[in-house]
Amino acid sequence: MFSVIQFPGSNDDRDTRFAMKSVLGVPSELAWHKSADLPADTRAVLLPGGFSYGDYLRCGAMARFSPVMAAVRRFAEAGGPVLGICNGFQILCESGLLPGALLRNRDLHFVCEHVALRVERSAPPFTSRARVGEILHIPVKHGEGSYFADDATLARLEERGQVLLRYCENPNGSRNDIAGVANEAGNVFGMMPHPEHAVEPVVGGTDGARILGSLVDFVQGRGKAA
Amino acid sequence: MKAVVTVTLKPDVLDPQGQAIQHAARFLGYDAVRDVRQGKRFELTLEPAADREEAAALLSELAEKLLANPVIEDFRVESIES
Amino acid sequence: MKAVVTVTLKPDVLDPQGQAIQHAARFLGYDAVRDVRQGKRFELTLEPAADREEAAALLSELAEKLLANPVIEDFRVESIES
Amino acid sequence: MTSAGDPPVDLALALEHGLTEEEWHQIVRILGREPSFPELGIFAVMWSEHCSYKSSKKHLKTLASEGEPVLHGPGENAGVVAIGDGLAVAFKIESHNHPSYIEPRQGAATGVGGILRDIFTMGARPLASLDSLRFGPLEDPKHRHLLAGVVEGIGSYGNSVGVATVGGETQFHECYRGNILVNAFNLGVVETDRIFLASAAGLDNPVIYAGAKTGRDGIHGASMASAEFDDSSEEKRPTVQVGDPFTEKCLIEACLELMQTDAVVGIQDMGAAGLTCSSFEMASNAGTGIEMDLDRVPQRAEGMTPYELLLSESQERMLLVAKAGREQEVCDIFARWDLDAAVVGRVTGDGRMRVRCHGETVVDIPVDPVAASSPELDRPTAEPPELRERQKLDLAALAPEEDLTGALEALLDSPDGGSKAWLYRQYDQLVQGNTLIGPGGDAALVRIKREDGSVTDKAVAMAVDCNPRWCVLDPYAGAVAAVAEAARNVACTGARPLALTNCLNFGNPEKPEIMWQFVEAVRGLGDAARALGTPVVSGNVSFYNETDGRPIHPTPVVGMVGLLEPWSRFAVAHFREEGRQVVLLGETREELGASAWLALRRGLEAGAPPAVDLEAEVALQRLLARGVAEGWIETAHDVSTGGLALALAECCFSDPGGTRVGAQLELADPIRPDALLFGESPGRVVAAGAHADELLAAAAEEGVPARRLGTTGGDRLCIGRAGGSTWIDVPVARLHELWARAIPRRLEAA
Ligand SMILES: Nc1ncnc2c1ncn2[C@@H]1O[C@H](COP(=O)(O)OP(=O)(O)O)[C@@H](O)[C@H]1O
Ligand SMILES: [Mg+2]
Repeated sequence: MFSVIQFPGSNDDRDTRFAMKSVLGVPSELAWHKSADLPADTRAVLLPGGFSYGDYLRCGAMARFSPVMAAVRRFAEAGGPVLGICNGFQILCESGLLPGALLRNRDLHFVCEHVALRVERSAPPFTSRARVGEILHIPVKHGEGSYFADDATLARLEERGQVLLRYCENPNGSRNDIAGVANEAGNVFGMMPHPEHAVEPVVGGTDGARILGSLVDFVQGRGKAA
Repeated sequence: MKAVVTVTLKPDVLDPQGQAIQHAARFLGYDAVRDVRQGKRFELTLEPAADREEAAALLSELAEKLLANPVIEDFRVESIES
Repeated sequence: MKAVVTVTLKPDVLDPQGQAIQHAARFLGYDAVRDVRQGKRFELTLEPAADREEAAALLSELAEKLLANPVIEDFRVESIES
Repeated sequence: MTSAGDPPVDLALALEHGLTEEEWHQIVRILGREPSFPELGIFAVMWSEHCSYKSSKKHLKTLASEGEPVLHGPGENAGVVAIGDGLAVAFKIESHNHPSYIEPRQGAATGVGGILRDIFTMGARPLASLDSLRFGPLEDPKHRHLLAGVVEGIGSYGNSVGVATVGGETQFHECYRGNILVNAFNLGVVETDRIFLASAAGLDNPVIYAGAKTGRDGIHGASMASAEFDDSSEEKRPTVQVGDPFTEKCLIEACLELMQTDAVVGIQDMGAAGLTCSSFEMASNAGTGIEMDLDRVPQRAEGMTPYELLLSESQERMLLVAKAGREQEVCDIFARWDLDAAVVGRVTGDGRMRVRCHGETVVDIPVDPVAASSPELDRPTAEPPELRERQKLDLAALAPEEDLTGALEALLDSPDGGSKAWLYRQYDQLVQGNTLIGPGGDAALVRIKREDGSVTDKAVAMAVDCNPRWCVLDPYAGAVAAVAEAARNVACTGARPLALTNCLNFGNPEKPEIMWQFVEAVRGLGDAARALGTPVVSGNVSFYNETDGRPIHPTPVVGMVGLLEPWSRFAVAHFREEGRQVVLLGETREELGASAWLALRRGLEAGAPPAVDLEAEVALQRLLARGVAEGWIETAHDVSTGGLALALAECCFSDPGGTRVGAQLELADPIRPDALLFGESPGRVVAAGAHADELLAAAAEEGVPARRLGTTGGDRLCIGRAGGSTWIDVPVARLHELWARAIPRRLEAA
């Protein structure tokens, strides 16, 4: 079962579930932010985009304290795959499940447009359906997507191959053009672009299905080893 | 020369951010937190001015024109240090 | 009981808002403005605590957990008034 | 009935509240006594132009609002139009001009918040927004600031609540220097058997307040002289409301969840004049009364008076009437979303509004005279004396354009003609995953899903349009053209125009010339809507858009909605492929009156705007629907401001970042080249596809003039006289650069 977490202010929860079901053919369940546990047979967790708690104070700052996030943390620590998209990425960083933080875009404007992303690693659970060096076209839509980590952290991330996606043209000022980064164990991944908005040819193209599809493969035991 | 200017929402203006923070604080068990208002704080570095008064005048002007939105915000020049 | 906590970006974190303000200030002819950093300021109203130390401890905890993100920000409990 | 601290109520205070002496006497007659302070406030707000439509009512009644698919027309929070299979769309456009000028970010944000509430109040899930914006020249730093603030406000609110902003229009003109226009449009989807109305029906049913707490926001909105309050409180009474999109998002979800139950009898958002307006409207609609206790209203500020509680315009609040006994269920749903909800009163049968506070009755007035039978004026009208003179334009005396390429470049580089990507890139255009065509085309096209997430084969097209330069030179013709253009934009996607909403932005109606402009525009709107078979189902009037006696140009903005089914075939506004045949549909006449070229290159705002042939328009739109459905048309772009040359240039680029396709085209009409390239004859569309012969044959059948212009391909745009000289021959990349940079370069100059 794929569990999509719903915080008050989540927006892309419905779109994420739509992508999983209508395009990838897998069912998902909503997990309400106030519940202390994930749905019983959770095999993967998706943290959707949006503005949890209005993104007041800092984006993701308050969602981090939701009861459900304790369950997500346990799930992640036990090795379960967790994908954070946009606001989900921000929440994972705030929670310390991913290194770094997301700052206001360099030009201070919200940006909504398709961007080109270079795949830096091809590995389950998130990028097994893509090849290294391949360019994916997926939209971004965020006001605070500028990835920041200090020099030491950044060096470590690069060295250990935790950067899975990089912008070809940096839309927000992210350090090292980072668009998506995984934890050291590789089971928690956050990305600013929205794969769920690129799963149908007429609405945004289909490159996003490569990311979500990788996760499906992994959960269904079809992910090829790195 | 260093200076600090703070900008706060006028008293009756809705502060959704402050409200949300107060909410979160309660949720975290900090029941003592009754109210939170979020404001801005600007730290400015200035060329050495002839004197503090001149600097203060400049800062007020700048705050009014640029740092604060006088329709909903108040400002205060907090400190000037050389 | 009233208290003020300020949160500022760590020195090595880029502050595009501050930069934009510095830019705008220059454009308006305030050439004396060399640098601007924007931070946050929280005004909190607390239930009367037993003493200031207790309040200070509570505020530090709250700031560390909620008001600031230690990866990018520093905080300071500025003042506590009863 | 007076509370401590209320000022004495008399005629003078009534005048300060913006009421007339006659209205004061009427109030005393209705009540049989002098009103209390809160009662005076209520009358003042409810009878204000903003709430009562007193100057416009008489004329708006002439608009055609009925038609087969119309489920609810004007009078409800939004118009509702059936789109088949048990689904309907609710839509409306509303102005937030004045607040946006005072505080652009919050003004625009709360404008979006307000229109969203109008939509979900009806039970519809907001699907997509458009925004129609007008500013003064960008050379003015104030207007650069206003533009940035308004766009940020629209984006911050719309993006946060998860509703895509998929299109709009943006213009810059001297006449908006003192009064910008911010009109927000939203459309939502609702199942036809789940539509909710603002009705307080059912004796003893509970009246429930839900959403944000009430503060002292926007009390000046009631046009109150502040001196009458205690002096020190002036500072505490901001006129500007701050939007809280997070609360709105929770309110949307909670209300839609609630509406899935059958506990709700009626529901209304608290907009202008807050609690007062919503409760009066609900009672008036149901022919009932309401009894309310202000002590139960969730309050944000301390010590609020009855006057303040009744007139506050705090945002993100709803009032609803539930079935008796279902209170808890209702409150539980709001609690799940961490929203305040409280039973504040009950429905009564005596047709009176009775409000108590601290155990005392502070308001006791009959509902009807305040709401339904508010005053109606018949203001005098007079044609502006110099208008006939301005409409004269002698083409023969007008020096021909010497640099046709330069003129095209200048148009592309103008803020009106240039790309609006700087604005709409700040909007989430994608959320909800239905955007087939986002901003950048003629109309937006958005797919419809059901509430359970299942995809339908329906899509709605929507566009907002108005050309104020035409409207000032001839408000009747301008309004007709706005309807025709909006419908044509919708038709360019392949959709069939269904119905429209409108936002009438004018100056001071007490001036006969302004009132004349208004009446003419309404007449045009009505005539065009009838001719095109697109009823007017909702709208909004914004008067007093003038500063220092200088009114804005009349700006009747039309929001048109159409249906495309199935959406598997639709046309876009740019050339998709090389080697396609380009066809011009519609007739080009030799006219330059009221054109952008004339304004930009000759500094003249003069001449009669071109007349719209509504019959030809209907034929053209029928042809477009057919051509798209048959697959003959893959590109369709409306020829409007800037004329044919600008339209052709725009066809060469899809924005942002998309393809660039050039074209080699020849024009044969025997008229002067500048009129051919830059004249604005309406009813024309540039079409392209791989089946020009079929399209031309169908055009002949439908009686639409059509001619082949050439083919797409290469990286240049070449336009010339058939068998003669070349007028324009430029790299598409150069044109694109000018067009893309028109707005950013002006903002960066600062
Ligand atoms: N304020 C805005 N918000 C969103 N989209 C906009 C806005 N202004 C313009 N657009 C988009 O830019 C494109 C060009 O707009 P406009 O110049 O009005 O075109 P036209 O003259 O063809 O009607 C349209 O697709 C429109 O939706
Ligand atoms: Mg238009």
